[in-house]
Amino acid sequence: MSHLALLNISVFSNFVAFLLITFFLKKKEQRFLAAKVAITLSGLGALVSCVLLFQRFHLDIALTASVTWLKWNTGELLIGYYLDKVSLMMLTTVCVISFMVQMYSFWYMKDDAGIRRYYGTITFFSWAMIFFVVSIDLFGSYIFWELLGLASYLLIGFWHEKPEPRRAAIKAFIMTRFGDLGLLAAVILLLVKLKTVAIPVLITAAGTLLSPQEVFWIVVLLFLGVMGKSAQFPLHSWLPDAMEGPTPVSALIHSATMVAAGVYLLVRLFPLIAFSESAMTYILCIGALTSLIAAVMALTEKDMKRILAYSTVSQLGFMVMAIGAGAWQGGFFHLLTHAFFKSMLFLLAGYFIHMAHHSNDIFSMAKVSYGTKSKLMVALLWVGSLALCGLFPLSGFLSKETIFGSLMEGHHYGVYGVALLISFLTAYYTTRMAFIVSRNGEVVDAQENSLPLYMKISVSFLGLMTLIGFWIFLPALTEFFHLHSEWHAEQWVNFFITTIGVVLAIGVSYFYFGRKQATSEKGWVSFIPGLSGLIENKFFVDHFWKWVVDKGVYRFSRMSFWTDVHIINVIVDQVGLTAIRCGKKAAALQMGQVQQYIITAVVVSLFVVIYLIFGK
Amino acid sequence: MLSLITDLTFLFFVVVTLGGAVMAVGLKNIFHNALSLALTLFGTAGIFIFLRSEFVALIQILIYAGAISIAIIFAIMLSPSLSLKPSKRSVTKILISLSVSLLVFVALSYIFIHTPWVVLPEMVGDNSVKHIGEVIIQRYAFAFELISVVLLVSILGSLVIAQKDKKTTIQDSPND
Amino acid sequence: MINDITPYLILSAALFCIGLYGLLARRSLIGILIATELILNAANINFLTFSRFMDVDKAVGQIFTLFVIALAAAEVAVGLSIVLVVYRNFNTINVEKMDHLKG
Amino acid sequence: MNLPILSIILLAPLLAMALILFVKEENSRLIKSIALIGSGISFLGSIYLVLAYDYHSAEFRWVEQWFEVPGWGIQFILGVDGLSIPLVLLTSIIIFSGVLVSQNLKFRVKEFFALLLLLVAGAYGVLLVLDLFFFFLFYELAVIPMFLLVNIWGTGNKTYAANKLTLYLLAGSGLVLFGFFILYFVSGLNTFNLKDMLELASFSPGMQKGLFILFLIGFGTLSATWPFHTWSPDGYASAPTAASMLHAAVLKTLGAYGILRVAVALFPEGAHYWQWLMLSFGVINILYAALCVIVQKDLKYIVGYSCVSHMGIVMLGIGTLTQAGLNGAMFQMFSHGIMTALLFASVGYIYEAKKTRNLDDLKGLFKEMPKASTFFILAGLTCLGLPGLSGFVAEFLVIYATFSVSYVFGSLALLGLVLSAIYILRILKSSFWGVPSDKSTAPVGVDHNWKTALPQYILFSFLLLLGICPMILIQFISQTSIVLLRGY
Amino acid sequence: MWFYSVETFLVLASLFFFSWSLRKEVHLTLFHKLVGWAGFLVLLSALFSFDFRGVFFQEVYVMDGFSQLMKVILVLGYFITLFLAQEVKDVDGKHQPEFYLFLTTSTLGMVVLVSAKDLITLYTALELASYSLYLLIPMRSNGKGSAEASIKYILIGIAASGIMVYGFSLLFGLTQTTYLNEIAAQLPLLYQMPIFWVAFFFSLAGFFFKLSFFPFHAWTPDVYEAGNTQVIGFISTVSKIAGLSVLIRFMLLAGETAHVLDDVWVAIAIATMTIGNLSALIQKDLKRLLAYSSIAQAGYLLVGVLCISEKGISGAIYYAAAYLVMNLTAFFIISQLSKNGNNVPTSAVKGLFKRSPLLALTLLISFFALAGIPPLAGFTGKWFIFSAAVNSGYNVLALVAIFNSIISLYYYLMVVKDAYSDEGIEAGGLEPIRLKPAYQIYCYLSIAVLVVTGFFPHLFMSLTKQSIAVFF
Repeated sequence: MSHLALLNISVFSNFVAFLLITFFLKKKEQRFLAAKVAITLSGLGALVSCVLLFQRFHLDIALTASVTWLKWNTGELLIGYYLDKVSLMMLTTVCVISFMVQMYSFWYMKDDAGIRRYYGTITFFSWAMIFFVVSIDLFGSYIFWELLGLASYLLIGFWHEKPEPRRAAIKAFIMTRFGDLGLLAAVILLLVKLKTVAIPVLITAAGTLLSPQEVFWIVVLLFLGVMGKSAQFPLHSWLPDAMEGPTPVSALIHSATMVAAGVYLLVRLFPLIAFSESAMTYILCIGALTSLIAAVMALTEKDMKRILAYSTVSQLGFMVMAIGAGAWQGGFFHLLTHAFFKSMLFLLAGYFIHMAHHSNDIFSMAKVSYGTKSKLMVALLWVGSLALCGLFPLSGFLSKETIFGSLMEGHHYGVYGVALLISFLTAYYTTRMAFIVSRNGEVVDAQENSLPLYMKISVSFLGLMTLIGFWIFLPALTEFFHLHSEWHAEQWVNFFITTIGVVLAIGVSYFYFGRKQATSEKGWVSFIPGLSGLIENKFFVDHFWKWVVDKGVYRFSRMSFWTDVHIINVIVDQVGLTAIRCGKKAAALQMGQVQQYIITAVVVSLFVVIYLIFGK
Repeated sequence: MLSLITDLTFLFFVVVTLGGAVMAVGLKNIFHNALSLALTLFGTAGIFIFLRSEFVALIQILIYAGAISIAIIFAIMLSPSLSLKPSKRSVTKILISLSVSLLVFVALSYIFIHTPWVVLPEMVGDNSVKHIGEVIIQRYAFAFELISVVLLVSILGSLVIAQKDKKTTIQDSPND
Repeated sequence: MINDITPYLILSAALFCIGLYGLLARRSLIGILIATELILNAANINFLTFSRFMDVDKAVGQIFTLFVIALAAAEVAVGLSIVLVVYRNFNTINVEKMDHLKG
Repeated sequence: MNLPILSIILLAPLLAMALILFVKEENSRLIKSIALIGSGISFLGSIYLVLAYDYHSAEFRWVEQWFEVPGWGIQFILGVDGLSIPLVLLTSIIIFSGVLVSQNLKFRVKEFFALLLLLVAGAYGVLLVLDLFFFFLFYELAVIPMFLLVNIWGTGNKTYAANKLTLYLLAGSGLVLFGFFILYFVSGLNTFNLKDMLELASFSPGMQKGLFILFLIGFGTLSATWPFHTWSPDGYASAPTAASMLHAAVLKTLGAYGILRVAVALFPEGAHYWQWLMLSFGVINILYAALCVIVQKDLKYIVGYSCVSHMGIVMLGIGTLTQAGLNGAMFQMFSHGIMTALLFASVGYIYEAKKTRNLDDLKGLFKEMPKASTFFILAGLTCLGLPGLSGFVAEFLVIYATFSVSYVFGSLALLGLVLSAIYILRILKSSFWGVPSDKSTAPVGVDHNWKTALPQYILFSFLLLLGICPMILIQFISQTSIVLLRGY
Repeated sequence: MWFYSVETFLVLASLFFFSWSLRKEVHLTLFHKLVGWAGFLVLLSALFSFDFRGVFFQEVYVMDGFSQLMKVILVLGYFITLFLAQEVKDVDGKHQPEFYLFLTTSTLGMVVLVSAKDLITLYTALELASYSLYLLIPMRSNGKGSAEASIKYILIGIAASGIMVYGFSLLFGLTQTTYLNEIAAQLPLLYQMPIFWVAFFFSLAGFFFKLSFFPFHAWTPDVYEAGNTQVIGFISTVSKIAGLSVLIRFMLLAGETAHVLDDVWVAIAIATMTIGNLSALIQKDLKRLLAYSSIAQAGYLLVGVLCISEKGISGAIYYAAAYLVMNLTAFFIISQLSKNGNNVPTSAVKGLFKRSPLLALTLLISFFALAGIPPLAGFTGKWFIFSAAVNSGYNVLALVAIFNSIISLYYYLMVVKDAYSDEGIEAGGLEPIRLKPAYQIYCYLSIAVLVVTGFFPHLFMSLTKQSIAVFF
């Protein structure tokens, strides 16, 4: 089968599932059939994408196929595929993870009434994400970028009976929508300047055609879109609230795919971004700031999903910082590895919440005794957490090492220091969570339902990928990611510094949370004055946005409606009423006296005659 | 001497006309007004003779002074309007109309004096009754017929209106 | 004095203005009718003066006067019958009382 | 065979109306089927036009001339080109779905359909006729039935709304009338024939500036430009569903069509001179009306104001005076028409089911009436410019064109996208998601069966089709916009 | 030639009615049928004599295209009034024949007025027309109302004709002739003399009264309110058009030189329109509303006439014909609404669509036509007049006229709204109106005429163009 056909299958398999679910499997009793159809089709898509990966990875030329979507005298827009190495890898990751998550969510959503609507939206989301990954045209990716926003809105607000998911959904959509304006503005500016926004053109010729000043503005606007979607500093507060949605949703969307889309776009357009130094530093600072703030906020969080959400924001900030510093290969590698272990952690969180009677609080999970917790799940929890910290054998270490390595080579020592601090904090709060959750509580839960096999397979496959997956592909990846097959002095020095940092953090968190008699909740944060208060208010970001919306939007709308009702309408009505008032006066002229009529007639005629005599 | 007498008689007729007119309009009692109207009409008939249209003067006396003023006097006598006490006059209305008419008079006479009339002092052309008859029959025959229709209509109409009995069948919606 | 035109015109203007005054000021209906007679007479004097002094077919001026007299007669007939109707309905012939129709 | 297709499209509604007048009031079934057949014939006619039109030539096609009034330069001449064919199709879609939506009308069915068909005949007339006299004749014919429709079948304080609607629009058309007379006098061709004027007439720059602003304000009142828009929310809030569907979708586009066909085509210098005014009108329209929607509590007012905001996009597109801008404006006219009709249809359906339009006492509609609310949600998504639906394509083209003209206006227009997202989602949050109010108080909304949902299916299918492959419509318009802009 | 002319048939009709008036008791139903047929015969004669041409009685009486066309319009109005006045409820039985006699003599006066080219015939015809109308008003048996209306009508009438005669005498003195065309010929050299302006304006007073232009309009509302509906329909249309045709004839004769009076005509037109439209806004009585609306319509007609261009005057004639049909239909509807001939408040129109759908449709069509809403004849007429005004350069006048017709929309639309809405009336409150078959035919005919001439104006326009072509 030709590569294009394979690509079509992997892209549209989810779309076919979406169509089947929404239009054909409508009856109530068919809802499980719908779920099964969705899983098999996304599985097919994942398989085909893997085949495509193996067949095309070694080829250097990119597969392009496109059709003109819209054409006018000064511009043209295309819809189609542009499959180069970067998008191929991203395609496979997304297909595989979405297949695993859909399999897992069959177990998670079995007793939920809206399972059909859930699978419909999930498949629609996967299709949009996959097409975004491979789309040839920045405009095409903008289209799917918006569809991603819609799908995440529908999924966050899936349980729309409760008010919090509704509020979280609208907050997510508005914030990302605000960000999307930046991306749209960038797309339009590029279109105005270059008459096309096809990515191959952008990567090769764009830098030369545009002035550096223009490139700076385009990249800044582009980055505004990325900030919205990938939850960078000012626009990040929607992601923690998005945890209101079902956990598999967070696993797929808010860890691996959608939030990664922004970073992926930066990676894909790196050649264009590289043209403007000031834009790179701007990205670097925002990335670093986001990563730091998110890490700090995760320190004292009690809700397991929020911890993972903050860690995602922090890791995304980390990748953006890496790209800002020029290490785009490292950033991209970290993106891939992070997708696997973060989605696994979310799925495990789903299991632990399910097991702790639907409460997200890690301390209530801690109360459950070892007997009831499945040994496999706890083991996988530790695998995921250590990968997140970046400990040696796991995939997290590989990608973080590459980033630290290229930072060292680029002599960005300041950035290197910040990265170290972030990895220390990440290791601390992740292992804090792992220690608390895996405590041996005294509550013995009788009905320990044995986990179905497919659920175990899906989670453990992700575990395998974090453990050994990337080691298997390492030889193939080394030349793409400039990894050093044999290590010299720098690599060793780099290795020691990072590992010492991580081990130190694990030790501290063991001291506070790992020991039997450890009872503290906040750990060392309670010693630093004001920090916990700052964390409580989430660095006042939410208050800032609330102030903007209330003071900005609602005040202006009240004002404009007031002008509409009190000024424009009043003028219009007054025009009508003056006519009626003059009517009253004119009618009052008719006093009914005949002689009055004749007098007025004669006087008027006299005036006319006098005017005529003297006028002419 | 002869021209003096003609001037005097002319002045006499002018005084009669104007005096009658002023009395016809000024006096309070409606009966006196009607009589002074008749006087004015006789005065104008005299003026007509000076203007060398004797036939018209005759008709004036016969119809105008005779028939019309008598009709007015009949109307006054038949309807008890004599006994009606005249209600108070509104001074403003009189002032306005007086000023308007004086203004018109002054303007008209000023204009008459200053317009260069192309005048032939000696009357030329035939103003005999025969010529009048010829012209009426030839040129204004149609108008002549119309006059008969007008007179028919006015007589018939005044009869119909006068004999209409008092009962009012319908009541319009009060407007105010 | 009788052979130039202006005295006649002045006389007719005077008659016209007196009639106009009567039309505007008199409160009784018959007074108003009388006033219109005066205006028509003023017009007649004008016609005859112009036919006398101007180079015009003499008959035309006189015929016009005759027509005016005839129509004045018709006018008085109609006017008086309507005055009668008014008197029968309003019990007065004061023109200021008739202002029910207004607005 | 050159069958007079244009006159068929124009006469079908008129004949149907005449037929309806002779049918007795009782058999409303017959009346409804006659109305359906009438609008159906025009629908088929317009589809034939769409299929048989070749995109390369931009001059007027299927030109027919019936009669002319000698000496006055008036003649009844029909013709259609790339600009008017999509709008004719739009009108037939809307009237067809409008007639379908009001199938369950019980109250005085005969007059309702007669007036509706008269209104649509007026709309067809404006689009098809090329003579200024008959253009104005049909232009006012399209406004007057709305007065009776609102007065008899309306809700709320309908007399005030109907008076304001009619007198406001006719005051605007008064300006247009005066403009036509000046045009006749100044063009020196001694004819009201628009076709000849487009080819032969040339005007002095001063005259172009004056006439352009006159037509801009005159037609602007109908297409609800900013200071002259207050009639549209009140009018639509009290109008019956089918009437407000037709008026919002078709008549507003007639206003914009008038600006394009008369003002932009004839007065290039005038357009350039007043370009800043059109751009600022457009942007104010978008932002001002979007802000007004946020505080509205009544569903029909919301749709009314959002309709004003979307007409702002059309005005902005025309204001850019570039080919992309004009394409975007014409595309927006089409997509806005269908979208607003869908919004009004679903609001009308919800009103019939729940007997209230106030957001505060509509709760959890999605749970109660899933199908009806999905149509509203989909229309809402088009309204906020979701890609994949036609709203986005038009907004993208217009904002692209505005950016190529001036960055300030472009970025302001961009803000409009966020505002429309805010007000649509606030509506969904407050009355569509969540738990439906307890059964005792509000009547239970019965959901669509396929028959009642047919008009909404038709409307949404066009939105989706144009969203996915917009080239079908763009190729119609691009040729004509080149011709329209030849003077620039 | 003379036998088949309109004048003779009118005289015959008046003799016919006169013979009926001599009878002691009048068999009403038979009489009313004959009335319709008499009117129809006169209309036939007018149509037949449409292409008579000739000058009689030493150029005093002329029959040219213009006069014959106006005669057809006037007699059409006369026929419609007779046809619709078959059961006049508010004039008591035994005076019915006189009622129709005076209508006929009034039409005879107006017909002669149209063809008269000489002051004396003009004056006599005008007086004949006016006196017959003065007598028709008091025949309505509603006591105070009709008495007051008739005295007002006659007082202002004789005042105006008095001033007019005085004006004629001055005109006679200035131009030494009574022929209109000779007067018109001497116009250019008369302008320097102030006396001419006095003479000219005084002699126009009579026609201003007939046309109810601005200074002499005050009588119209009071007389229309209290007069008999059919007579008021006749006065508002036929007598107004007669006055208009004299004005047009004088304008045609004067030609370009009449432009010197432009700003006076423009001022009068604007004043007439605005006062008519504004005061109509708040009227409560339908007839009084139509009175003010007819004042406004006279203003529009003057706009057409004062352009003194071929377009303007043919447009004015077209609009006059359309106005005739519209106004007569409107008054016909009022006569059907009022039970025994009494006045009808605007609220009486409520729920008319239930009482009689056909009458409601006729009301809609005639009121929309009066408002100038397409596709009816009213709109097309206004289009011709306003475009002629802009063509001759009166832009401000056209703009004022357009906004006047927009103001007028309000009161026309409110009446139509009341006709078609039925809230505020309890269910049983409306008894249906039975229309006689003849009246139903009239309703269909009038709707058809208004719509067809509105949409296809070229049929009538070619006639008007020929009739005044000789003058341009």
